[in-house]
Amino acid sequence: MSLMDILIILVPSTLLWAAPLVFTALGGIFSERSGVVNIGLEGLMVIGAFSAIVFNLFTFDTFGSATPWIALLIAMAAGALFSMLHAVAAITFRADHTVSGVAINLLATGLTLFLVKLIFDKGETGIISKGFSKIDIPVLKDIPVIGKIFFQNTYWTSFLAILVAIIVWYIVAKTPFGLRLRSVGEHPMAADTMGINVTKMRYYGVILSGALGGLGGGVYAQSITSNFSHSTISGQGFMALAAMIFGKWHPLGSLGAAIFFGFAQSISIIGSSLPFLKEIPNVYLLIAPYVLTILALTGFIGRADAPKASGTHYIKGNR
Amino acid sequence: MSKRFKSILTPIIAVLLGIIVGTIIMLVSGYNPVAAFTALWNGAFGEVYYIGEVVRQFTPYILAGLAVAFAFRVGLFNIGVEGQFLVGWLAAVWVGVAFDLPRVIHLPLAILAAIVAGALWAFIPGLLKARFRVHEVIVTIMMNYVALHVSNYLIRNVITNHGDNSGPIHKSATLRSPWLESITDYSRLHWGILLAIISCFIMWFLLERTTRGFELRSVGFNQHAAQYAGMNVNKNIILSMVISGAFAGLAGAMEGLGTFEYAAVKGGFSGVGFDGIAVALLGGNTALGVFFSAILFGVLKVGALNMPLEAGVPNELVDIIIALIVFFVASSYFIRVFLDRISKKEVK
Amino acid sequence: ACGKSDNTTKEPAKSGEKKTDFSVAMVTDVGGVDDKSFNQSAWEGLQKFGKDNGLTKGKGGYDYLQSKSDADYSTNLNTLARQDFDLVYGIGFLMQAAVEEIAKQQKDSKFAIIDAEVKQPNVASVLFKEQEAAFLAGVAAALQTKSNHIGFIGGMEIPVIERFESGFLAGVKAAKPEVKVDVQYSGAFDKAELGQNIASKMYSSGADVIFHAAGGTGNGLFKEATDRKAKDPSKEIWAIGVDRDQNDMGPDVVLTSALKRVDVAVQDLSKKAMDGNFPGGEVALYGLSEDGVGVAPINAKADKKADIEASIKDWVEKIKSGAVKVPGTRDELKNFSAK
Amino acid sequence: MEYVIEMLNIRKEFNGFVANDNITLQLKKGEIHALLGENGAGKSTLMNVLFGLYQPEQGEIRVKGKPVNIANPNIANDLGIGMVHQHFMLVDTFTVTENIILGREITSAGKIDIKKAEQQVREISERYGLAVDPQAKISDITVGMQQRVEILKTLYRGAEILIFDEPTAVLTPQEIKELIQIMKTLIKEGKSIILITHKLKEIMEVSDRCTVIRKGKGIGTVTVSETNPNELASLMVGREVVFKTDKKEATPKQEVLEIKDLVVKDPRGVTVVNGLNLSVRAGEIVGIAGVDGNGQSEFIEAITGLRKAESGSVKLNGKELINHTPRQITESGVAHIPQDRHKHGLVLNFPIGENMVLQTYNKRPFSKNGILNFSEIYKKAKTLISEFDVRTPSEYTLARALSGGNQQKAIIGREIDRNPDLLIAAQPTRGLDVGAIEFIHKRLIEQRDHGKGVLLVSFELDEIMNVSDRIAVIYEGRIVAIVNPKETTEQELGLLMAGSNRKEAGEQSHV
Ligand SMILES: Nc1ncnc2c1ncn2[C@@H]1O[C@H](COP(=O)(O)OP(=O)(O)OP(=O)(O)O)[C@@H](O)[C@H]1O
Ligand SMILES: Nc1ncnc2c1ncn2[C@@H]1O[C@H](COP(=O)(O)OP(=O)(O)OP(=O)(O)O)[C@@H](O)[C@H]1O
Ligand SMILES: [Mg+2]
Ligand SMILES: [Mg+2]
Repeated sequence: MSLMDILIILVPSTLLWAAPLVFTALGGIFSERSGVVNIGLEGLMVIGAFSAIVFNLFTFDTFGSATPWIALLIAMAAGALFSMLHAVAAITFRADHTVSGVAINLLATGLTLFLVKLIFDKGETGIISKGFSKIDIPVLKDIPVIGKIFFQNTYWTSFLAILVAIIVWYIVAKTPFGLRLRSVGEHPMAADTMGINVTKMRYYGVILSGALGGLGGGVYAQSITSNFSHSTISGQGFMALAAMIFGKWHPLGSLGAAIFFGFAQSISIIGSSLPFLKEIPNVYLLIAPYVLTILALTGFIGRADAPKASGTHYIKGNR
Repeated sequence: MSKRFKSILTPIIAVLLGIIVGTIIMLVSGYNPVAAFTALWNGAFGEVYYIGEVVRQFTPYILAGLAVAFAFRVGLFNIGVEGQFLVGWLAAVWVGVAFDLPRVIHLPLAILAAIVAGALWAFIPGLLKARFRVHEVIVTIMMNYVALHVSNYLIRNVITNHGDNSGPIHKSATLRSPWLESITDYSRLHWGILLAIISCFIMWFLLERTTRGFELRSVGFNQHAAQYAGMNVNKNIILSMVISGAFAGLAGAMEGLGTFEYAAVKGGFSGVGFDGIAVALLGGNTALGVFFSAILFGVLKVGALNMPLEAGVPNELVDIIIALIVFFVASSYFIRVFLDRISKKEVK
Repeated sequence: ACGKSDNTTKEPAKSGEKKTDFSVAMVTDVGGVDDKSFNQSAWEGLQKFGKDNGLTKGKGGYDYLQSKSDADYSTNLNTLARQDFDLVYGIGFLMQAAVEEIAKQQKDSKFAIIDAEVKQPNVASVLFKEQEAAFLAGVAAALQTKSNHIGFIGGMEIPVIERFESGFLAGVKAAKPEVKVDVQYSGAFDKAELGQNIASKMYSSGADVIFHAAGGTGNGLFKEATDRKAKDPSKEIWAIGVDRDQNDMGPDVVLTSALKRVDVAVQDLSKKAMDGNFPGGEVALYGLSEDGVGVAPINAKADKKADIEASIKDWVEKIKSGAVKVPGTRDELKNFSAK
Repeated sequence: MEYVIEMLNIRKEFNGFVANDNITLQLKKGEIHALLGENGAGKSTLMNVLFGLYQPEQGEIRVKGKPVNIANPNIANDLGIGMVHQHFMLVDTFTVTENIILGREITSAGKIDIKKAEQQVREISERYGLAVDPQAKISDITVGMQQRVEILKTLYRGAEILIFDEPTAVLTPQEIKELIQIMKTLIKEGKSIILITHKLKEIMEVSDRCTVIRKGKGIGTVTVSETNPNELASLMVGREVVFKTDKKEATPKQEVLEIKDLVVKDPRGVTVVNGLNLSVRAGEIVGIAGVDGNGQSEFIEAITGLRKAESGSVKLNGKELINHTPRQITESGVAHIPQDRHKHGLVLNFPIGENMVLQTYNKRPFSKNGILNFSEIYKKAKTLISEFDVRTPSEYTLARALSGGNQQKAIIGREIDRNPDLLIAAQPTRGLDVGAIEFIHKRLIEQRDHGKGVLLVSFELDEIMNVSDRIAVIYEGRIVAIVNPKETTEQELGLLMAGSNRKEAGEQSHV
């Protein structure tokens, strides 16, 4: 395979794989930047995947080819709604954020499978007839070299992910909302003295994480598995969490980290076809993405600091 | 109401609330809650066989819970218990199949192998955290996947010749005993439960009673103060991961030498390591708490298997109830506020 | 869905009349009865058997228990045996050890294991010659390919999948020796994104037919194939399913599927057991001759449909007659020659 | 008489503990009104009530005669009340401008218009003489500048009434002077100020009237020009207070600590200690005077093993200790009262008793064969608690629950009890009331009299002048002068700390 061939395969699949992680990691950023640790991302993806697939299955006849996109909105709404549980527990009821996040993960898996059995009377849903499929981006696809690598045989959702990452960066870094959100995650009492409603901001943060986590799940299910079962979301939420930390709680950093994960995954698959890698045992290729990540972290990324107040409760009048 | 009484009452109320909400869910979705809970009860305590299975089930939960809890107490989040558990399982079975030794040597050796394997697997994230300040959460997540693939590879290519199962361990390495089987009507109950109980004691003693535990707790609460006090922060970080991994590896031995007596290639994670997170958190990261929350988990998980057959209720319902219990325990602040109100009224 | 727990016992069976007090149940692995693969197939067989013989779902009729982890197999098998089901199936090679153990304890119960062998007097082992189905799939693939380049995606490297791989490669070699086959294992049965990734790579590098034996990972193959076809309908893009007819996964791209008729085997064995001919201690081998494996109908959109069907018919004869012995391992494959 | 603020009969409880009991405070327009009281008297609580952070159980607040209900800081802001908190309310990772505009951002098209905001910050800072760099990150600027940011925050919101809660506790003499200047400017601009401070001298210098509270109760309001520090102090404490700590002449003996050419970098890699030389003898107190940020923290961290030194030599009783571990250094006879008691000094989640053995937990009798002996540990804790007058419900109380002064006493007790050859005390009295300060100074001198070497780092010139036997002035990471406290003046020290050389300083201060 020539380098060009490799890139043509590598880039779209990297982005396809990365997109759900990007959305979810961005969700994690909203939550953690507001000071609420969210290890429930996995569960939020489960909810998103479930609701997107169920909605898609039931309304395809009504909405036709717009179904997957509407299903994404539904997934976001479902994720947002579900994340309220985490918000109520972690913010209002002062639950340990990690415990509440674990509960979210357990609850999401249990509840969705329970509902699948209730709705479909079996353990998994059917296949959706329309998900996100391969496209060539008009105009851009004709750019020499670049067009072929980046804009052909790719997915709208990949570009949506990049776009959303930029938007989230803009919101977090440039708008009053972002400034307030970050202040609440760094020093809630300071924010309070400046008249910012800490509780409200944290609710926003968590709910946005739910919406984006749901979006991530919806994108994953509709662009990769096409159905929902117990194995649809199996660890992607934790990978997104890792991407968020890897990206140092920065939207563009997390975008990069998720793309790195996708890249490592894809390269390990391509690897088996490369002449010089052909002979090595499969297991090395299977573990390559994870080992590469560890090496990357150790080598150049090093320490990352979470928002200072993340994981803490803000109780008015306490110091 | 005394403070102590309240702190006991709080988790009980959380469990009740979980069950109540679970009941509501069943009613709403048209299932019969009485039948479901009866089935659950029968599935966990109905016969001595099931009691044996419940104990068998919560044995690794205790150890996985201790593993998570131990790291937590030193300020580290070990999501990698699953991976350490898998390598522990494999190491124990490997020793179990590869050697043929007298039981007094073979069994301890196999257990030791599991402990060492788990400890080594956790040593890596510990070292990276201490040395390079790499976030342990990412590394342990990645190490889980590596453990899964590497142990599958070893089973296929090293322990067997392209087989998918190590084959049973030698009887000299098993934790099971005919006597335990006979009193529990052939359940897979094994002596590992004693090791788990001893481990609870070790965790408590180590953390609360030894100078090493004092250091570990200090590092967990305030690294700067620990450094100021002359403690070696990095060494303690690594040590805590290693001890945590050792518990996880021992949990793997419970499966490899007790429940299964073999190791097979796996398509995915066993879930024990992740359940360990919930067990630890539910148990407040203390040894005694972990012990009780593991029992609760074991009862619910084993009992749930009986629900579809006896009551026609999907066993996911139990997952929901477990989640709700964790949730309510986490949110026990509002339960405490509620209890405070009641006790204030009592005074008036 | 109200009163679920009731209708299992109270409602009388609709189809068939209750002729017997025979009861039968199965334990699924973690995939559950709807894994679109052999668990589902087994359950379909059991349901059909039940209806044919007037049994009701539930205790004393036919039922299943789903395992939520590997540790549950044993408990579930035991529970069913204790509930006095006459025959209890363990579905999948993962359950081998558990079936063996429980069979030793519950000597009065009958057990059957699918996809593995357990040497106990009260256990019947059901094995399939997956290689024969895969062989036919290989023939179909070889005849359909235009680029003379096809792919195989395996789940985990375990003996069953090795049988699929070997049979498939043998079939390709027998039909068209010059065809190149890419073989890649994803290492998992539940990672659709890996399936999609591998499929994408294979198609991009020129393959036009891909066969998967990878469970849920295969979902990714169908997704990729359907996408490519939708984008450029003129392109030759085919996928081959496994275990059951997977045509529903992509009506435009599924060429055929290598069938593993667990349902047939389950019905057959249950019938035998009911009639008192339980083959305890034996291995029941289901191949082409027993109708235990086969291929699904060739997709009508395939231009080579007729050729393929003819050729398959041919090979089926040869295999049934014993003239051709399909290799089940890589070693056998090395020495395989169709002539 | 026009009052801009009237707090009448305010009562505030925390879970049954009465922090403010029927306190009245009236602020006239254009005055600086001091609020005086011991640690824990309830000053911050009263001000937090005024600022809307706490709701009083009883009492009335009037602003310009009108009764108001200040439910949250936003309302306080709208009423023109601004507060500079005792513990700064700044987000470290934000810039100066971001901190100032937080909550009242200037936007254009939904985006923060940072240029315009910076311009506004510049304008306000020029108008009131509050020099800041609008683009600097909070974590990169000095404490003094951080405080100016706090003041700017209130001015940016148009505050007419400013509350300063212990603003000078963390400032250097120069910065204090500047702050006083700023306060005077603010008054000229028509603002009114409530000033909380423990420093009577400051009250005498700037304020018009002073309200004294003791143990949550209002004692009364006095006009400053009609009173004196002694009267204020006894009003506050309820007894006579001695100011100047009595001490005998020092009798220094052999050298305990000898530092040569010490070089240390800060976390960002900037060399902040740059060839420092110093020696401390047994039986003397050497005070390090200097403006914050001249390498004091890094210097102390390096000689206690908390930070790596680049080069140089640190000898204790002739033994080289440079870059040894904190434990080796502690065990060679160095005790350290750290600058930040919460960060380094205590494990706040441990009982105060266990904090008492933070370095010695592994020694007999507290530990035997690796196992802790809690009865010995708590026995020791009990003795230290009574010996050092640590006010705590019991030795099992979490360190977190103790007040700052009592936490500090516990640390000092622990360190002195280890019977070190050298006692390093960094900012030992920061934020403490006069009673506690008096106690700590006595202890330091007592150590000296027992023949220990004491190294004292403080930003409080008073403290340095009162306690030290020799004063070493640190400037840009070097000791630039050693002076005798009896032969120098505050002015001279101030100039030396600002970098002028000895001779100039001497001349200027005598002009
Ligand atoms: N959030 C709170 N919860 C409970 N009690 C509190 C709280 N804040 C203050 N207190 C109590 O109120 C008393 C007054 O505290 P406050 O902070 O007002 O004192 P202060 O006069 O400002 O002391 P300092 O000079 O140390 O700043 C304290 O002694 C403490 O016991
Ligand atoms: N959340 C709280 N709950 C109960 N008591 C509190 C709380 N916060 C503070 N206190 C009490 O307030 C008292 C004084 O605390 P505070 O922090 O004001 O002391 P301080 O002398 O001002 O300390 P520092 O020098 O650190 O500012 C302590 O006795 C403590 O018990
Ligand atoms: Mg105060
Ligand atoms: Mg104070």
